[in-house]
Amino acid sequence: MSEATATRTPPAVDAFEPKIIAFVCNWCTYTGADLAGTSRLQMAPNVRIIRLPCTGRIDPLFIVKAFERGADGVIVSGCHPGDCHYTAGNFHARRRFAVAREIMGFLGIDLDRVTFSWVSASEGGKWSEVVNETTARVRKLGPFNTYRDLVAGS
Amino acid sequence: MARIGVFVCHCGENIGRTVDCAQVAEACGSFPGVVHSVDYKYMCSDPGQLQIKEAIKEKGLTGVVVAACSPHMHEKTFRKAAAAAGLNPFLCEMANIREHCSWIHEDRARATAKAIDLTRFIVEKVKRNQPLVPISIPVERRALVIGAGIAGIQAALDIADGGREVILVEKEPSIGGHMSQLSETFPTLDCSQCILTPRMVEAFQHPRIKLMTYSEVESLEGYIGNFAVTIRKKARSVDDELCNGCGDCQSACPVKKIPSEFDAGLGKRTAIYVPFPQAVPNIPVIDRERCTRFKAMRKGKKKEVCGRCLKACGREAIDFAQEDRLITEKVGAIVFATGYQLYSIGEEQPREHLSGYGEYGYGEIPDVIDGMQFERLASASGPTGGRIERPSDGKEPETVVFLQCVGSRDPQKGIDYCSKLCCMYIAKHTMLYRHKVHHGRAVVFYMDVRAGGKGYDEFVRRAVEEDGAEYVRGRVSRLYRAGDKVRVCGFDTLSGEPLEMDADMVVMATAIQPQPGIESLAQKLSVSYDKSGFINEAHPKLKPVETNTAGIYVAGACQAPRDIPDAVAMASAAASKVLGLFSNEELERDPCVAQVDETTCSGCFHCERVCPYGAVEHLEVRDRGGNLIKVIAKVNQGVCQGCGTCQATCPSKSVELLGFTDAQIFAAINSL
Amino acid sequence: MKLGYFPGCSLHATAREFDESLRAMAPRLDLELDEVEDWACCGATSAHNTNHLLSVSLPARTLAISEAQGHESLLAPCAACYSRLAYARHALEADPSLCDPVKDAIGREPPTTVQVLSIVRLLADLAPRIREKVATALDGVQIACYYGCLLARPAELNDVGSVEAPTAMEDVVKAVGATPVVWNQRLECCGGGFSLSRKASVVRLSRSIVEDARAAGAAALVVACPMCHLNLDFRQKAIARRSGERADMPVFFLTQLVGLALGMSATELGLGRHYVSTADFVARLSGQEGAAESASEEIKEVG
Amino acid sequence: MPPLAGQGRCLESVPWRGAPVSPGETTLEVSVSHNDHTGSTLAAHVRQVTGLNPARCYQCGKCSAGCPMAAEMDFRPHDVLRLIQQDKREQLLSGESLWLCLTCETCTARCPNECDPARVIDTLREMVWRDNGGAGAPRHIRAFHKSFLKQIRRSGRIFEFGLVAGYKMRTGSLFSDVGAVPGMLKRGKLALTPTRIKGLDEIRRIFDKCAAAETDAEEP
Ligand SMILES: Cc1cc2nc3c(=O)[nH]c(=O)nc-3n(C[C@H](O)[C@H](O)[C@H](O)COP(=O)(O)OP(=O)(O)OC[C@H]3O[C@@H](n4cnc5c(N)ncnc54)[C@H](O)[C@@H]3O)c2cc1C
Ligand SMILES: Cc1cc2nc3c(=O)[nH]c(=O)nc-3n(C[C@H](O)[C@H](O)[C@H](O)COP(=O)(O)OP(=O)(O)OC[C@H]3O[C@@H](n4cnc5c(N)ncnc54)[C@H](O)[C@@H]3O)c2cc1C
Ligand code: SF4
Ligand code: SF4
Ligand code: SF4
Ligand code: SF4
Ligand code: SF4
Ligand code: SF4
Ligand code: SF4
Ligand code: SF4
Repeated sequence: MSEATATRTPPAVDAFEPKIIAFVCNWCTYTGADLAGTSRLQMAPNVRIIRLPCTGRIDPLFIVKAFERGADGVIVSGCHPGDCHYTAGNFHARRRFAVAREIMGFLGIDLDRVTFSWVSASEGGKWSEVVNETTARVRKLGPFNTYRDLVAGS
Repeated sequence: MARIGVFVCHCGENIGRTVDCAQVAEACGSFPGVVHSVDYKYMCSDPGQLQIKEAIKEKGLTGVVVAACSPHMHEKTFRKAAAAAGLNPFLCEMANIREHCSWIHEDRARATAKAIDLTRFIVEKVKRNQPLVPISIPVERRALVIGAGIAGIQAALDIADGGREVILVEKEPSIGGHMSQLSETFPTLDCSQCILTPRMVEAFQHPRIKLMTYSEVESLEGYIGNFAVTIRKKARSVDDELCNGCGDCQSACPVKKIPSEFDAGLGKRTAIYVPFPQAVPNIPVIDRERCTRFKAMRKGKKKEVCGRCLKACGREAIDFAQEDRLITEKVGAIVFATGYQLYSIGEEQPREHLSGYGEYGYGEIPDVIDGMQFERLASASGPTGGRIERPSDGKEPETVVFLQCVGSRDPQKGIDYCSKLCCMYIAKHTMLYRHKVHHGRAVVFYMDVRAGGKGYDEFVRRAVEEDGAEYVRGRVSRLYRAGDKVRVCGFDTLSGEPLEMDADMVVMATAIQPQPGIESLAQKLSVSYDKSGFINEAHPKLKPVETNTAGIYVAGACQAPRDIPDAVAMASAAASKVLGLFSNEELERDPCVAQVDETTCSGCFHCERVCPYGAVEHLEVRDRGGNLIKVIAKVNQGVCQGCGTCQATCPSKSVELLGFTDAQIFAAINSL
Repeated sequence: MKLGYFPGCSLHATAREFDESLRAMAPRLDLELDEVEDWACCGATSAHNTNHLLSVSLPARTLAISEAQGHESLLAPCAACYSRLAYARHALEADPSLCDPVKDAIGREPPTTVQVLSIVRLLADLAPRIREKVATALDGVQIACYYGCLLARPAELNDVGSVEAPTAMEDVVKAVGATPVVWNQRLECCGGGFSLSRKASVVRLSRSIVEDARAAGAAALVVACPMCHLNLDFRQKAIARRSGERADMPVFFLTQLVGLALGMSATELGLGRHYVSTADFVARLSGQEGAAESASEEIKEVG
Repeated sequence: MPPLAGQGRCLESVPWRGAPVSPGETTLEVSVSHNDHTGSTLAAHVRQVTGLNPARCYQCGKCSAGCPMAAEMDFRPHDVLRLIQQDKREQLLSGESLWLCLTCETCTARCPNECDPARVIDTLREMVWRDNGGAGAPRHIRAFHKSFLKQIRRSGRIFEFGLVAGYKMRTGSLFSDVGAVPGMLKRGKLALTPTRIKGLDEIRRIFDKCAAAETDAEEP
């Protein structure tokens, strides 16, 4: 099923709608998302973007924090490898996330809830795909309650 | 206590159609710290901006959030408005509820909810924003140009004519680069020397150009506006103050059989030499590798051998004891213009992963030459005085076969790209040849003819239609000696027939490659280069002469294969960038740069390792007695570009990117 | 040095002299040849042209046996066999997905360690030893080294130097004192496996090889492949008929040439089995009155 | 989801899943070319079997310029690549040119784009052989391959006398090279009795498993 149609039919009131936080770089993905807007590409309204200068700025703790604060999914997106506005920032980001992945497993966060992608400034279409695909995936996984339960339990 | 104002924009119908702006404004009004929240039809209009200014003054706002379009659209506008009302512009930010919300959703309720979320993020962030002051750095208004081919010369002249001083560094004994070797030039067939030499002399005599030939960049420190460059002036063994260029030393030198680099190996030179008669400066240099005296010295012989040049020189300009000198200069901008070299047809390749042309004899067939050698043969100032003679026996070749794309467009040899110039100069060569040898046959094996410049295709057509060049579409498989001829095994893909022919001479258009050593120079300057070694421009379309290091520009064939018109256009563009930079005494920079907390930094220097710009420096912290306590990181704000990689890497959270601090971002996340 | 040995089908028949000369020469160079037990045909062009899996599996079986026999290196003198065996080793390494089907086909573990060695590489490596042991130096004798296609190509299997300018065979020829001529056709194909099935093509291609060698002043051709030998030696009469020349360019296996220099007899080297007589060449070599006759006697006897 | 028109890059989101990142990987191109490599075209077949992309060929003709058999072929190596690009299956596979290739690898050694025409031709020949036993091949060449493979299956090795005999029987060209046999016998170059290896059952197994060869070997 295509995500676009899913959003046109309003979901049942009590259906689970995931909250997704996107950490994106200012130069590529943010601009790509702007392009999606200018091109009026309809997509799932579940994603909230936080703008950063570069994926290199993204601390894995942001992701953990987002989940702790009730996000059900996270997108991390920046320039294509080799295209980084800052030469190598996204390269370091990738290295860091290779490690972060393991930590997240350790913290009990299902890696399927996190999408890493490259979206360039000209890939508005790709951005909408990333948004829709992630939303659909996280919706299937259901709400992320691990942390909420923890907080509630303590 | 924060006093934030929120301004929600309808953008006419653009936002208002899907987002209930009034509801957003109302919701925002209830966020802690928000003291003012309104919606309006067009925020960016004059009345809209006025509202913001007034609210800042009347309500004493400490921060402004405009929920409207993308900050890429209007951040500057609103920050200016805030500044006009006396608020630090960095305390004003935008929430993007148009591109990222109203335009991409249809469900009004959910779009409105999202708009509220997005605005809340920014409100929380802005609450923690600090006033920032744009960084200003003084500009050293002198430029360095590296490489004095046509590109470097042009850039130097333009900058100098614009009123600024230039240091022009050339590693060879003379300026001029490859253009000085060319015979006549496409697309007009004017004589290369005739148009170049005046430029060379002009550069030499220009009061604001400091020429440093036989010199190379040793190291570079600093950042845009404030570079300190150290240049190695190689020992010439001739005192350039005393020498008057009479040439007596050259006539006296007994070592006469050194293949001349200028003549692409076809002519000979002496051990003390000027590369060519029109060289600038016209001051010889001793080739210490070849000079018998220096050879003897290296072998440890005490006795001073030869020295004929010394005796011949009436001005006592020869100085065998001269040593390399290191000179440091302060400059504010740099133009990278080191040009190209040709792919070697021999087995030995300048770059490791490349392979030579075994099927074409690895350069062992004497009558197989490259394009530059043909230029020298055709040049009136060349070793044959402009007569086309083949190297093996000096006969005038009756049939010349030209091969295009040798080494270019050839992933197997390690080069994928098209060298861009060769289609044109091969067409030129066929013309030059046919003009000189009227009965001769000029056969070109090509794959495509790429002649996309002004007057270029007409030029190629002329070679075919007027000058009788025969074009055969197909790559040649093999060359080998057949008697005193060269057998060419080709295939005509248009007629579908194998085509074998004997040539008296074969000219190969070998690939254009960056100069050897370009990688290490680029690393010294921290500019990036592609896998072939060409310097990367900052943006292929919009920043074609900038590199990704601020203050360093690129021109000519070191960026990609470039012909003379391109090289000159780039050079002038780079020069105008430099002059633009120099039109300010000080530079203003976005203050979103990193800052190290001296108290917590442990000096692990992880930040230094990840910083793509080398912005992290070492700072020695001493007590009052001057004893070293610790060495910590310090970000040079002139160099830092604000990527934030250091911050995400720092294990002790000691470095913060202003404008994107952890406090700001966590606040946004926490508001979820 | 102990080597695994894969003679291949041709060395038992049409190229018997290749086998004979190699076996006879081996002890003189301190080589011990340990034949692979119960080896099978490499499949040659026919398997290769028609069934990729078969063309890997047949050699893979032989290689597996060789490995089980403890061979580190396996010598395959026939260039075609070398090519097939080396290809199988390469393919199994480069394409792990082949391993299972091959294992299934041969019912053994596919080979992983044994290295395939061509005779040219082997002799080039032994050049210093050969030089020491030369009894009859072939001083000044002009030799055209012919690689053909399978020794130099494809690049992944080449063990004789660069693809376009290999030198290994010349190194061997120099080691015995002879002079390798500079000529153009040393890497061109002779027509290979078409000897029987497309004679006209073979004659056309082989002709330009023989003619070019002659033009370069070669007194003999040297080869390392039974197919090349067949096409250049056995077919030389047909070639000569076309070009109006005499069929008088002797074609030696590299081992025979080395054998001659080591002082081995024509019989030992199987020189009598050639179509183009080698007698004149051998006679000129020994350079002695009477030696010529006895050499040709010897050769005739075998014939 | 079908890719949007006009966008060269692959549109699936590319999650960073998988192995740890190494520096070399930064140059990894995540775009996927839209050249068909899964369909039923000839190009797709070649790509699946060999991993080679026939679309790389830019028709420079260098392969054909060096091919020793080009003079005798209807389709030269570069034509083969072109016909694949155009998916002219019938035209290409029914011709005899494929069978004239000697696998001398000259084309492959020199192709600037690493198209490996020799391997491509092998792949096509194998395809034809499996489909119809090499019907398009010149009679003599086909007969030769059949005899050859049959020999191996029967004895594990080539017994040249038998091979020649079998081949002559198939082609009926009994008299060409007829003078050769006595000469060969005289020179000890033809054994009259075949050698059979011990592991014949192994050889049969190999043939059976490599199924495509089976039919040919069974043929009388
Ligand atoms: C055979 C041939 C024919 C051509 N014909 C034509 C033609 O007809 N028309 C046309 O428009 N174009 C022609 N071109 C192209 C032309 O040569 C180039 O466009 C032009 O020379 C590029 O100028 P450049 O200054 O960028 O590089 P270059 O001419 O290569 O100059 C670079 C200079 O930098 C110096 N340098 C290199 N490294 C360093 C270093 N580390 N430190 C200091 N100095 C350094 C070099 O010594 C050199 O002097 C031809 C090219 C070839 C190969
Ligand atoms: C189909 C197509 C696809 C292309 N794709 C690419 C691509 O992918 N990448 C790429 O790099 N390039 C591409 N180009 C080329 C690109 O469009 C041009 O390089 C670029 O637009 C040129 O910019 P310009 O400013 O020189 O000219 P223009 O874009 O033509 O701008 C000239 C402006 O001047 C105005 N004007 C004209 N006369 C007057 C006058 N008398 N008084 C006042 N104003 C006047 C015009 O109205 C116009 O606004 C493409 C071109 C075409 C046709
Ligand atoms: S501020 Fe932006 S959203 Fe508002 S009216 Fe102007 S362009 Fe439209
Ligand atoms: S002889 Fe002396 S003055 Fe004349 S060119 Fe040579 S060094 Fe210069
Ligand atoms: S010392 Fe002699 S060899 Fe050296 S440059 Fe002077 S004249 Fe030439
Ligand atoms: S410019 Fe012409 S000759 Fe040169 S690489 Fe490009 S296509 Fe080939
Ligand atoms: S990474 Fe952090 S602690 Fe380490 S040197 Fe840099 S700022 Fe200091
Ligand atoms: S923000 Fe980026 S450029 Fe600035 S110091 Fe940190 S890593 Fe370097
Ligand atoms: S050499 Fe390669 S690229 Fe050129 S036509 Fe042949 S297959 Fe195509
Ligand atoms: S491998 Fe075949 S197609 Fe290629 S050059 Fe040799 S004979 Fe020609």
